Amino acid sequence: MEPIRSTQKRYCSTALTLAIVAGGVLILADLKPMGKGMILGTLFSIINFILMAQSISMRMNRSQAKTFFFSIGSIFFRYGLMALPLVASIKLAGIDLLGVVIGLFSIPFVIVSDHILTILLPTRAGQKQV
Amino acid sequence: MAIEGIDLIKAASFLGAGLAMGLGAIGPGVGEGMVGAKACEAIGKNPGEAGLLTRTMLVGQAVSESTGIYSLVIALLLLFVV
Amino acid sequence: MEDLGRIHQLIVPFMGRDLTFNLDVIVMTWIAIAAMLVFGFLASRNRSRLPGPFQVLGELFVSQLYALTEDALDQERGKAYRPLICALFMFLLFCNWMGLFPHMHEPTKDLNTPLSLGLMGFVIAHYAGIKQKGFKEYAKAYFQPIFFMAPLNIIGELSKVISISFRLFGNIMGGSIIVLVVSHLVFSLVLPPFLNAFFVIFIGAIQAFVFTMLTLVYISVQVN
Amino acid sequence: MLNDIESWVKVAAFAGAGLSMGLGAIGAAIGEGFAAAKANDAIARSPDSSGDIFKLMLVGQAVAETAAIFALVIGVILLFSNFSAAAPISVAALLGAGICMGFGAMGSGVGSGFPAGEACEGVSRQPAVKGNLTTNMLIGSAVSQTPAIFAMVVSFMLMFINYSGAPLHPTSAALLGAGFATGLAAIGSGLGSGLAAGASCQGSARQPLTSANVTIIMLVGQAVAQTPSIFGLLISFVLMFKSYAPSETLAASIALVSAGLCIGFGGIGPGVGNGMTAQSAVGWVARNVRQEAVLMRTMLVGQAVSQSTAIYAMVIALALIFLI
Repeated sequence: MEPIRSTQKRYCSTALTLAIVAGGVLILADLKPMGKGMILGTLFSIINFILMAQSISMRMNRSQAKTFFFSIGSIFFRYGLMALPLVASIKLAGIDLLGVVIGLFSIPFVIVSDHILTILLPTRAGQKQV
Repeated sequence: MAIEGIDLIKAASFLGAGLAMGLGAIGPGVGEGMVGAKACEAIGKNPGEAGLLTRTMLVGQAVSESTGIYSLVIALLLLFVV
Repeated sequence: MEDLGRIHQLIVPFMGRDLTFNLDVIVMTWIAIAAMLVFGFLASRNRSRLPGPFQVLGELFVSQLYALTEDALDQERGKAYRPLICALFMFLLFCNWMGLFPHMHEPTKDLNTPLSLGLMGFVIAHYAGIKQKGFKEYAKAYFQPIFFMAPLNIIGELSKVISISFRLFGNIMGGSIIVLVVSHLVFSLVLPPFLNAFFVIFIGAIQAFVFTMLTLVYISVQVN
Repeated sequence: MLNDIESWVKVAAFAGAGLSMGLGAIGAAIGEGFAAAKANDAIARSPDSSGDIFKLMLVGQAVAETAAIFALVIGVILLFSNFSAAAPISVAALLGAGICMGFGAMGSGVGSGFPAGEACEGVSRQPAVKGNLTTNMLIGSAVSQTPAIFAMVVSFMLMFINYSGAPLHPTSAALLGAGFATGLAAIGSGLGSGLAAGASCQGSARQPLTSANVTIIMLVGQAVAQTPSIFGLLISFVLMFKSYAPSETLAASIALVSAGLCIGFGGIGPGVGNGMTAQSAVGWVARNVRQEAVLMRTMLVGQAVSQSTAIYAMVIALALIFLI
């Protein structure tokens, strides 16, 4: 599981750093609810990512039907967790909905942009292979 | 909402037109896609005959599109004649 | 959002009827034609063995499209249609890429432009078929496989015009609506340049090529 | 009960949330199940590279899940927001938003499972190319999400545009039709784009040298396979933004709903068919890269011709909207 851990560490830390920087800028720019929402959304996105990694090894070595039901179960569990910040942002005035939505997509965004940067900037290629 | 005879008939024919064209498009769409897939495969295997294969593909697609054209005709009849 | 369905129209009464001109579309078409002329002038001026940038582009366009035409028709017959295909592709490409510039619209966003180009392709293809095979042979094709299929065969031919022109219209119109709406939703922040790159440059080029290829294919089906 | 508009709006919001989340989760689960099954095979074949396969699956799944998270966002907003201006027209708008997002996420969810599965299998065959393969898979599954993004845009607009000034009767049918149009049309495009992306992962694993050509033809094929969902989106926007004269007749309302159904169902088949053509063309470019140009041309012509039924559906839908 060592390669998974390093991948996780890398993407999670990048996403968190980006979220804190963006949230800080937004809070300084007097958009406090949005900044808070973005950081909250990113946190839950990271939790989801870590749980996903745990579920992958559990899903292996089973038949296809079992894998399907296990996938449904893990999806409902993880999405229940991700619904929490969304509900909080709808109910509480201090957190902005748009910020949370953007934050929830931070991990996929970081992953895709990391790989696209690798294509655009060939010098990163050596650094990429963790 | 007043539902009278002529109104009901019109509503039914509009629904029929929409469903006829909508559902009628599924089959030819998939079928023509399969023809295209096989044509690409054949060209990959035998690139020398690309012109002939493309023409055969077009003829096959035109034939399988005819059911889609029947749906179109039926839908137009339902819309403008009924 | 309000300018989604707005069209500048000039309505001229003429012999008891109203002639309607979509001014935006006409002006934009003229701009596309002017751009083509300027490009042609730049590409063919100062021709030399060491080509300049415009000459390279022009040669690339022309040689690729000529090869394409001669592939689909054969060498002799292809010669007659080469300029048509080349001009059609370049015109559509310039039209579709016009949405990149602010305050400009794609003329292909109006159904009239693709429909007239589609009709043009239809007339050319059938004229070519009649000229190649003679009217009797040409008309015989409509009574395949049995004689009473003739109305359906004719509708099938006519529906080709509809499909070719609505395909271009739907793609370009849909793309421009998506760019407009998403720009409004995200306050024109980050996404619009990427959306423009995808929908205007990429889809626009693909659809211009598809339109040209289909016109060529329709001609070649009639001729062969 | 029949006149209690607030509770009807609640019912519509709950039903919409259920549809959105349920259909979206099923799509994602099928896709992930496919990917996991393929990964199982791959690990069984070469247990040495199991670390790489796990890593690839994790990254792929994180991107492939995006469509389902869209559905989650729409579902939670529908469940918990207070749609305070509870006009009768909100019933149709909220139901339409749920339908649109649910169906829209289904196709992309299933489709983006294909590249993840094929990439896992590819790594077990050729562990050396995992960098290229990961990039290829990520681009493919990110582009496969586009139909789901269209569906999300339409659902957001259905939820948040204020329609209270519009006449109830044809407009509510139009909003329902708008949901059907984009949602159903996105199924075919999502699935088709996924097929193309899967073939490209398979191809670039078998023939690593052709990976750049394969990625290009995959992108072109996916872009064309998305045309049916663009048509659906076009009809949705026309339905949402046209201003209707008030009309109490049943026919006027049914015409607008069936316009949406027409392009929605009509987009499924051509989307899948285009995907199949692209799948085969991508696979053969990988095997026979010298014929790239002629394969790309044949693919474009084949896809364009197989789209024509979707275009007839769009014509009928436009006729139902404008001529009736």
